[in-house]
Amino acid sequence: MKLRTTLMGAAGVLAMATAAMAERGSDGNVNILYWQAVSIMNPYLSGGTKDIEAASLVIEPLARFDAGGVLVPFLAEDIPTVQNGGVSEDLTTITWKLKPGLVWSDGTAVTSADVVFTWQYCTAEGGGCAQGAKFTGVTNVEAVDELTVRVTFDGPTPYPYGPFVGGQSPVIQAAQFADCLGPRAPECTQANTYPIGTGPFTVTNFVPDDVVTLAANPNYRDPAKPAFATVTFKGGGDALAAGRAVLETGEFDYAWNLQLAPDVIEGMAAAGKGTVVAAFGTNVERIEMNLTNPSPDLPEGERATVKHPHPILTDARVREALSIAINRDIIDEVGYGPAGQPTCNLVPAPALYASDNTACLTQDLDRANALLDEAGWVRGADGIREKDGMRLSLLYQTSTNAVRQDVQALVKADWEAIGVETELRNVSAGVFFGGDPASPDTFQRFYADVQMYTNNFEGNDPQAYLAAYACDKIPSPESGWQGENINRICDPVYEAMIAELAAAREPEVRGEIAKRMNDWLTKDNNIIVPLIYRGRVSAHANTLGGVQLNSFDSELWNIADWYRID
Amino acid sequence: MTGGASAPLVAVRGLKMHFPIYGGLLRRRVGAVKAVDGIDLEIMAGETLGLVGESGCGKSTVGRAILRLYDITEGSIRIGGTEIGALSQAALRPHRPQMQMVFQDPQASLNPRMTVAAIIGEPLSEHTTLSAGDRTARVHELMDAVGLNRAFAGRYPHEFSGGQRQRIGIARALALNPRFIVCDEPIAALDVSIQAQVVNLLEELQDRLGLTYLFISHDLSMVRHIADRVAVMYLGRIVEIGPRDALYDTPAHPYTQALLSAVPEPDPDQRDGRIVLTGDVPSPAKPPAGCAFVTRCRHAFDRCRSEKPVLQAVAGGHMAACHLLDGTSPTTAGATAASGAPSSIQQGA
Amino acid sequence: MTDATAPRAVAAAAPPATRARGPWRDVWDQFRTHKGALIAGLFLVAITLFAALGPWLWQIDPNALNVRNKDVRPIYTALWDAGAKVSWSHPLGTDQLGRDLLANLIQGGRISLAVGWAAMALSVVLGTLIGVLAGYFKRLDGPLMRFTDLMLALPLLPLLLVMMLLFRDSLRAAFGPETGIFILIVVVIAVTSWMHMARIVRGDVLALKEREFVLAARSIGTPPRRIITRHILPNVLSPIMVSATLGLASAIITESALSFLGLGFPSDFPTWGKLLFDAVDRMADFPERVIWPGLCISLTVLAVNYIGDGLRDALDPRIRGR
Amino acid sequence: MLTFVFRRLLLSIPTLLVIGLVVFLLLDLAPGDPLANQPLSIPPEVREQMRAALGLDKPVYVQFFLWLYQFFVVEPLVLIDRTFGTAFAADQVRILSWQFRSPVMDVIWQRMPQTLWVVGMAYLVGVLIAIPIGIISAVRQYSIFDQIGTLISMIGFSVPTFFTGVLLIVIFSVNLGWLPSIYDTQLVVNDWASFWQQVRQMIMPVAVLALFNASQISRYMRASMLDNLTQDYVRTARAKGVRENAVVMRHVLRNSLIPVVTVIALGVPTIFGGAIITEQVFKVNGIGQLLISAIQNNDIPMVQTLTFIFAVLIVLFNLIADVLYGLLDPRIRYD
Repeated sequence: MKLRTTLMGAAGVLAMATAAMAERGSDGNVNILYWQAVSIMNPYLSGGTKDIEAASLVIEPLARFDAGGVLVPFLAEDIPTVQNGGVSEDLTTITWKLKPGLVWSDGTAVTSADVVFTWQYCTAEGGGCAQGAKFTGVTNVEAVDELTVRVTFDGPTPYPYGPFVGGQSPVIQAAQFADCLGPRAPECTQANTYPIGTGPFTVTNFVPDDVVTLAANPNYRDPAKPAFATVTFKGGGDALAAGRAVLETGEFDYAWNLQLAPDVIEGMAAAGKGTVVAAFGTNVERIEMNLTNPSPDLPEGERATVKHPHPILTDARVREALSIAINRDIIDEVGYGPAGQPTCNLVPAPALYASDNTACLTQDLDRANALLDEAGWVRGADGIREKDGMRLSLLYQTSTNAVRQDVQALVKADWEAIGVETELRNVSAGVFFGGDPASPDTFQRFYADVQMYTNNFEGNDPQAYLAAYACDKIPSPESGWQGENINRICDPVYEAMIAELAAAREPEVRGEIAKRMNDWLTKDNNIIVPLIYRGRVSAHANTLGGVQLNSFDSELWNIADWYRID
Repeated sequence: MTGGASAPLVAVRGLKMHFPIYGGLLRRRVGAVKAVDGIDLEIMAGETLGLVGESGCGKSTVGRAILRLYDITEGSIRIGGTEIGALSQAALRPHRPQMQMVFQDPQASLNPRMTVAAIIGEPLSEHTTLSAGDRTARVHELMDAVGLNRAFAGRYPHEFSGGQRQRIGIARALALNPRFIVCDEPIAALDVSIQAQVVNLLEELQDRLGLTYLFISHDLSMVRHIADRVAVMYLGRIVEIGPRDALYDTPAHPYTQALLSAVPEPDPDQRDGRIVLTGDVPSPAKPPAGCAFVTRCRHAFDRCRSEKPVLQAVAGGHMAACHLLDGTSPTTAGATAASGAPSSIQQGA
Repeated sequence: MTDATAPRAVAAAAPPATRARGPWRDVWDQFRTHKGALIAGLFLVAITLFAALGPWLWQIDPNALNVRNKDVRPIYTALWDAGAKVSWSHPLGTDQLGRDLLANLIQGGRISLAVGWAAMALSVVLGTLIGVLAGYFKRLDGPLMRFTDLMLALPLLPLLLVMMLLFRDSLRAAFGPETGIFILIVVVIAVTSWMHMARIVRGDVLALKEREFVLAARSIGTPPRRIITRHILPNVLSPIMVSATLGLASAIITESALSFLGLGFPSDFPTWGKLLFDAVDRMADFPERVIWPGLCISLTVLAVNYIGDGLRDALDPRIRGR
Repeated sequence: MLTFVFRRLLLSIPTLLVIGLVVFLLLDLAPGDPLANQPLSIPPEVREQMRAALGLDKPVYVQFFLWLYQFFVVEPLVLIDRTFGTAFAADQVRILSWQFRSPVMDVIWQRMPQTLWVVGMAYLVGVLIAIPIGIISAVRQYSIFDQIGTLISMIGFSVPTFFTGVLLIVIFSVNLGWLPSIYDTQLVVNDWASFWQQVRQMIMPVAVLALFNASQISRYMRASMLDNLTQDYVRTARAKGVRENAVVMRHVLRNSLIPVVTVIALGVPTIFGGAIITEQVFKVNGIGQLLISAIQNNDIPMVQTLTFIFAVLIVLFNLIADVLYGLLDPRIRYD
């Protein structure tokens, strides 16, 4: 309740600010530029951020996370909790109440049947729903009455805010998607590109992978919003061009996700046409250590599997040395600037779960050298350490991306300073993150000694995220190289903590366990070496007001409140 | 390799060269251009056989087929006693030195990017193991032989006049001491003033080196000048063959008669006897069923339309393929034809 | 026995002794008269030496980072901007990680030139070979040209990915990471760029093989392989030269595009193309970072083009005589 | 000649089928995954279900035959339905893109206009510039004009479009503010103002591409002209007293055009292939951008269809080049 009221207050202030000067559609057109173009308006068929965020203009969930990661009701009256009785005492059900009087953009009423249908749609056999994970553990969704819907889980669920929460899980109209269940889902092109929604805008023209034009929803629940009559949602190009169009030429009002080196963004912002905004969610750029041996000399099928422990990296002292040899400040300065801060944590937020671990923040080459000496790695003639005739040489791979290649160069220099030879490799992102079981270059295969990328968790609960490092989630030839335990961690101590977290109910206890797990993975064992806590960086024109960058939900979550500053 | 007058150096029997025609969507073979359709020839060592005929009658094809620049359809070719008609191109290689060719267009037949020395030396480097020095010496020798200044050995064809280029071509043909040379219209592309020079050169070389020529030309007077015997071709076949004087003086075939009548005569009084051929040359893809000349022959009668005439002796070594020469020809037509023939001989004389 | 119509060249009756030299001497004489080609040749030698010997003259490690010394401007910036951050130890400045631009240009030149020449040579060989075979041997024409169509139609990127997938590890094992990737890139660029050349060569060969001098060579008994090398190839030199010149440029550019797609050299391997690509983001603030590698590429290509022009003239006796 | 054309067309069917199959196998073999752009937070089980929904769990030959059927049966039927208002294909599944989940053909159709406008115009402009430059450069070989032309075309060829494009944007959009840096694909030209806007947004991409095309073609043109200018027939024509202009325009040009026409005709399919980098730099979002994004997302139905259409165009323009060859050079016969 407390959370809710503060947020209502904040929203109220915004609402007054805009309502005073605007009525619906009075501010004309707003131009949004996403350098990855929108391909579909249905988040259940594509998990791509660009698609989810474009869809968030039209279709809405029961509740969203605000910029601080706190839940705000959207279609729901309020956020159900154990305290207000919305969540059952045994934590197996959650009951949502819809706001009364809600209508779809076609004028029909929003009912609990639509919510139930949404669940059926995503869980239908053969539909390939991208948000299936949102509904894991859900055994039933039922309409209690016209405006009340109850979600039942298969067991006590301390964090029941998965289904129908956040941009990934909006409510779709049962009438429109009725014929699109299961295998027929992709064939409903009209429904997938022109969804009927409750959001502030409706699609007027959809050109896949190019541009979406939207107009204010005449039936939006707040009669004064949105201030803009139309939205042009253009896609394509690259981050640099997107930034330039907002910050330098002023052709566009909003540019998404400017993954650029800080000096480049700074240079563009100097033109004075727009503002760069950043928000922090749970993204962490990290280096992951491979605990298994990826040597190409091993037979295919045994390479990078638990059968062969890594000859160098199984030694915790080596891993620690590698971690503390890295100068994270310089990486941040060169590659991220305001969009990042050095971190030692895998779970950087929310505060409840973020550990105070800062051990790695100061580069300590002496200690790193000492650790390697202690581990028996002695410097050879060319300055590279050796042990038993083996050189301390690592293959370091990441996806192709200008900033990552700069970071690779920096890390390589740091590691060479402590006598570690580093071979760099970059793999095209489509292949690296593609998960094709036949490709040797995916991050799941991990045919390298260390690799670097960013991962995060959705929403504000890290349980599933931390539970990924379980023995049974190790990618292997048997599992078709699928699995989230990229580092191939298999430790009973950690397994016990996973079970402990799953059983814990009290937020404080959960936070404490999560911190322990985080520390075990990072500080204690250095299997995961976090580098940078990454924020999202976007830019908006100085004439665009109301932008509140959100890293927990769609960036455009509050577009209904955007307005034009004259 | 017997040589001498008794055994011919070149003997061609039943030579056929058909170029297939493919047609339709499936590219099936729908017919053939019968460029050469069964000819027999013999050329004695040291002799020059002139081969005359209109453009497109297949005379160049005969020359090329005899040298096996084509894979022939049928027939036998013996040169110096060796059968080369069926040899593969690789197996032919050792036989190439004894038979060479002089081409019609001296510009086109010389590679513009090779020096004269390289062009003349190419056959040498292909077929001999001469050292570079010996080869140069031989090239110079050949250049002398054809009347080219040795100093020009390093020059390129475009730096020469047409006549000189033809000399280069002749020198190339001579490089390997061939016994038999096919001269494929060697003077057609040259100025009149130079034609004589080249022909004289060819004759001189023949005398000096004992060469045997197949001299292909449409120029009857030049052939008369150089050839010992002459063969006349029409539409892929030889219609008449014989010693030069006999053939020029008493042409037996109506086609030869027509051809000879068209030769410009120094005496304008004789011009009234000119026989003008009318009608078109039939396509070699679809020759008439009987005598090929039937469509244009002013003596044609029924048998000519159905039966192909074969070469038959007119006089010693003089043969022609015409039904008019047959005793069995219809009396009336035969009479006019028989009377016609001598009259044309009169005209031609 | 002299011709009445001897052209001026012969009528001038050149003294016999002057022609007793090798044809290559002629070629060189003609080449020397082509000023552009001569300057281009000198430039090419210079830039090759610059790349080859540079590391001994300019002993900064191109990969040495010095973040505190980043974004140094070239020394000449001081001429008009007294406040610019310049340093004699980095005459062309440094990049955003403090890597020396001059050292990178030298190192990049080694790789770019090597890749450019090798890929161009391989693609010229492939294109010429296939073009000549298809043009000369009627039986091979259909299959080879359909194969060319296939190669033209294949989407490049998946092809590259598949080649990387199939051969990267074995090449890396056989030749080490650097040479392995070099061979792979050269081969990849070559096998995806020979098709146009093959078509052009084939067209020329088709016309050429009907020329009488080819027939003449056959009458001599010259076997096909020597007819091709002696008579056909020299006469298709001109389109090959053009394609080769363009091929060198596109090989250097393609290499940078490969890096951009994550299929090229590892990121700590500078090449001119990659230096140029990386610098585009900061083009307005640090123009030197695009100008220098861009100039290196353009001038090299220009030089090769002039040399090609000069060579073509020099190798064509018809022009040489003029 | 008609049978020649027919025969070649008929022969191209097996060729195209082979190309289609090879491309399909290539795409299947290529690493990458249609789910590569999905966030890492999607767990493996869900990914597996998504793959199954795309039909990825079926064997390759089933996928290939399905595509063949859809391309050669369903899509033509849809076309017939659209034209005549029939409903032959009403319950047939069309080729659906894995990225957009919408019919591939519709997307391609949407992309055509901007690609043809920009890339086609650039090609046209490039050819129109290149031919006179090539002619003048060859006729006045080693003149100032030739030297400058050579310099510009070499720079045009050797400087990548990702650089020239951004350079133009920095100059004309950022600093001068004259031209838009982002192409509006939805612009409807219906009056002078919108026509002017269309022209303005086309100037930069067309200039970048045209420079590149012109560089290439003018080189071929020049080389071909030079080759012909030294031929004997030119000397003969001059000797006959034909005016120099007529020699060049009537005799040399016609013969020189033969190889150049091949180069030009063979380049036409690349128009439909789009210009990947230029389209990306200026956000034209044409076929090139569609292809590259489909490849990066392993959208096999889209890549396969685009590549196949591209292959058809290549085969077709090869044929056109050959026919043109014959028209320009009567010595070449069709057999």
